[in-house]
Amino acid sequence: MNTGMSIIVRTITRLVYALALVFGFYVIMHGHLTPGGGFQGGAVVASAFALYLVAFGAAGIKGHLSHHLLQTLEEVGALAFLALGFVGVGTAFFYNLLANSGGVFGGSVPLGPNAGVFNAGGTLPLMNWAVGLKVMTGIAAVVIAMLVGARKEETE
Amino acid sequence: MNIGNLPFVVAALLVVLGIYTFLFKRNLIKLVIGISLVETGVNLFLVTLGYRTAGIAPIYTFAPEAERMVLPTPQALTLTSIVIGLATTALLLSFAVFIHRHYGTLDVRKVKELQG
Amino acid sequence: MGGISSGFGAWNPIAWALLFVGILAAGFIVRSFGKKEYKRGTGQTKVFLSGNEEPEASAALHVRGRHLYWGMVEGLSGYYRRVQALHTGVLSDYAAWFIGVLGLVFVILVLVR
Amino acid sequence: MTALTNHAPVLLIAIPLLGAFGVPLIGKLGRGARNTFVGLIALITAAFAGLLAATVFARAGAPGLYVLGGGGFGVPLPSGLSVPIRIILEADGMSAFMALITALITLTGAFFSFSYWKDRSGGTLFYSLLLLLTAGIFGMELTGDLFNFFVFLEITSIAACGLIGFRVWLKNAQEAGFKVMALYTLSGLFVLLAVGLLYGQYGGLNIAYLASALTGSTIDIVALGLLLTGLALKAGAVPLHMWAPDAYGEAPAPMSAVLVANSQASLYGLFRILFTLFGLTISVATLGWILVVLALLTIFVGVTMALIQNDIKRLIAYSAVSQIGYMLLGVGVGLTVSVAKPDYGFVAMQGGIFHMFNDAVCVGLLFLVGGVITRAAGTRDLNRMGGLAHSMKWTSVLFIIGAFALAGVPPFNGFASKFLIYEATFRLSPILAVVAILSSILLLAVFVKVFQAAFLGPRQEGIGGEVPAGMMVPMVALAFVIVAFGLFPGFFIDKIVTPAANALWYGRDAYIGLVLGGG
Repeated sequence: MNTGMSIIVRTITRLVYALALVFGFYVIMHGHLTPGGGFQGGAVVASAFALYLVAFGAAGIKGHLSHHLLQTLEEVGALAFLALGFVGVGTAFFYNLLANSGGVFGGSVPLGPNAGVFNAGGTLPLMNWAVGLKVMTGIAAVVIAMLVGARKEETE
Repeated sequence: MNIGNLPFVVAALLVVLGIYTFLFKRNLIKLVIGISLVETGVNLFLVTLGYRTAGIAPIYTFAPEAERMVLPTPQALTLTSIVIGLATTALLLSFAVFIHRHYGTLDVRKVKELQG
Repeated sequence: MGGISSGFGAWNPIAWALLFVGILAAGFIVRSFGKKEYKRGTGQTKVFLSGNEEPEASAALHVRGRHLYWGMVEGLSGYYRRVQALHTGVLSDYAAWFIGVLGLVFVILVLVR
Repeated sequence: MTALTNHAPVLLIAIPLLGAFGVPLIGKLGRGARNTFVGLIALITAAFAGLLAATVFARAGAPGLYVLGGGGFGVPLPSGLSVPIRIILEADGMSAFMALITALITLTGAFFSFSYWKDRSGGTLFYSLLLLLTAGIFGMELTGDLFNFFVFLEITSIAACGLIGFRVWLKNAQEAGFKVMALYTLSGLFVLLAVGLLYGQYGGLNIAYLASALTGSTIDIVALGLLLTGLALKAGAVPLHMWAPDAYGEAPAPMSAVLVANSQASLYGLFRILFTLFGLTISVATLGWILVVLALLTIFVGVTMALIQNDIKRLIAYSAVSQIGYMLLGVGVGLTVSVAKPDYGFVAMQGGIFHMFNDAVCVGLLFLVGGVITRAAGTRDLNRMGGLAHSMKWTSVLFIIGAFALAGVPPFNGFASKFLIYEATFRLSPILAVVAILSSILLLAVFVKVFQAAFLGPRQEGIGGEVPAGMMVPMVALAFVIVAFGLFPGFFIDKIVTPAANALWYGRDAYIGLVLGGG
């Protein structure tokens, strides 16, 4: 069983892994304020997973993440996104119920250039989170499936 | 020639190169690369459509007043197109893996049991 | 009820069905005037294959798919040879058709406007 | 009730999507729960399609609008101009007509699959892909936005190819999957290029807005050519049809039927672009003749290639290709004369559009019967079949109904639509009608071959009995629709086909006016 790559790669991965995760989650959470959003952030997080996989091999990640769990989380993300669409169905599908309501993410934004209000955007940040969950787990599942498939090919 | 038109030329070049790869290369993986090239060309074309000379990124955070911004819509289109491209490329490559497993070859001229 | 007209001709399926049933009934009436001498298990029910012997295995009696329209396909063999040759099964050829048709459509559209 | 009716367009897309993502979760509870869930989703979707069709046809096919996110969709600029940038769905008679077809075919496909896939594991992802494909097809038919049309086009491509290559243990299915996906992607990218060209000129993606702004410049013509060819490939018009026999032939039997609905959605997109987006800003006679030539090639090559096939599914696939030609012929003749708008042009449109429905139902039934035959005989090779009618009497009757209807034998529904096409095309040019009629006769000959080879002949060893009720009921339902539409064509043409044809033929101004106001 291939246990991964050289010590240099593994050390760098240990250093970068947490940074990549934090950056990915930052991109997801600030999706409604800065460039990026659910998909991009999810892809960054998934690339951290992929880096970990490449550095430590499939054995390293076993036990931390199961394919089943990833798939379930992916479906949950997708369903959450759709559910947020259905929430507004009283007015229209995807109607932004929370925007400017004063509650969670309901802050109002001043006109003109400003620093960006985190507590605004209504359902948009929630949708970013849902998409981010789906994308990070989905891509991670694809990467794991391909790695496992490739390893099988080698041993055959 | 206007320097602003250069990206369009590059986009057209990428599309043509992609079509050339798709038509004249024999390896299935190279065919997928050809499709990716066409896709890159189209994406570049879309992004270039929204470009404004000396424009800034379309973010309202600390945006200076009365400054030209590049159009955000083509960027959204491009992003969507990239996501779709990711899915199609992944699907095509996994088909290629299975074709290699079944046929033992990736030559497009030998993978032709379905004919007539 | 239910009929359609194209401004050139008309089609009424209900009338057609009534006519069909009528002709069917007439057929049955004519048939009932026929002789009633048919008996099972006699020489009347023997298979007649132009005087040839009947094959032992019953499966050999079946006319298979490839035997049907043999003559017609043979007669059109010039056409079929060419058209079948186009369906090579090679992906690049299919894509070449796509690009070719695209070019042709461009030429026609730009020339004829 | 009105609330549900208002939301029907978006729910038609959202509910199958909900199903597609929910199936893997529900599937963990077991097969029974999963099948109930999928059946329920398919039924609800079909009910909403019916609801949408009822509302649209009640107002004689006039378009209706749905704005995602609610509110007005125009953004007034300082200059007073209002540019529609919101994501909208727009359903007129043609969209509702296509939604009916899709709902009927996916419903029967899903219910047929429950019984067909009983002895296979891993069906969960299969249903997920089926529902995703359904959502994509509905999206293509209902969207009022050119870019979203592309997105849904790609969703259907991915889901369809997932279904074609679903059985990874089958060698040929993988080959078909790769070829079809590659060609779909290539054509989809050209569609995207065309969308970009239009956006670059007019700064909008909304079909109605673009239609009002089009000037017919050379770039428009190039975009039109890209759209025409890209969508013609996905519809399967000769000579771009080479993927179609592979796709229909290698997909699981119930999915072949749904793939035909997918091709028809591309055809719908083509008609929408030609009639609503471009309308009379381009030379319609030229375009109409391009369509007519494509149609004649499709009809003739499709049916003659079907005649020499020995694989039953490829044979049905080629006959499905030839039927696409009849729709193109009817609508192409309509487009050719759409400047002068004579009566027979409208009749041709009616025939072509009515034939879409008839083709979906008949080809659907034939593919289902083909799957049953394949299962019973244990082979797809017509040369090794025979004597199935001994043990499968009802199936053979259903096959006769489907085959006669598709070949245009009275009194089935295929005759009604082909009758209109023949009569109207004869007025334009008698040669067109002659080729169309001749090909119909050849198509009947094709099915006589299948009937003789598969059903007649002495009883063969190892053939099971009649198919279980789970597969029989969807087939009988389709056969019932065929007979009903065959016996009362006038009623259905008045109620659903004429509004659909009206929407394409006269409805351009109403379609634009609904979004931009005035008109």
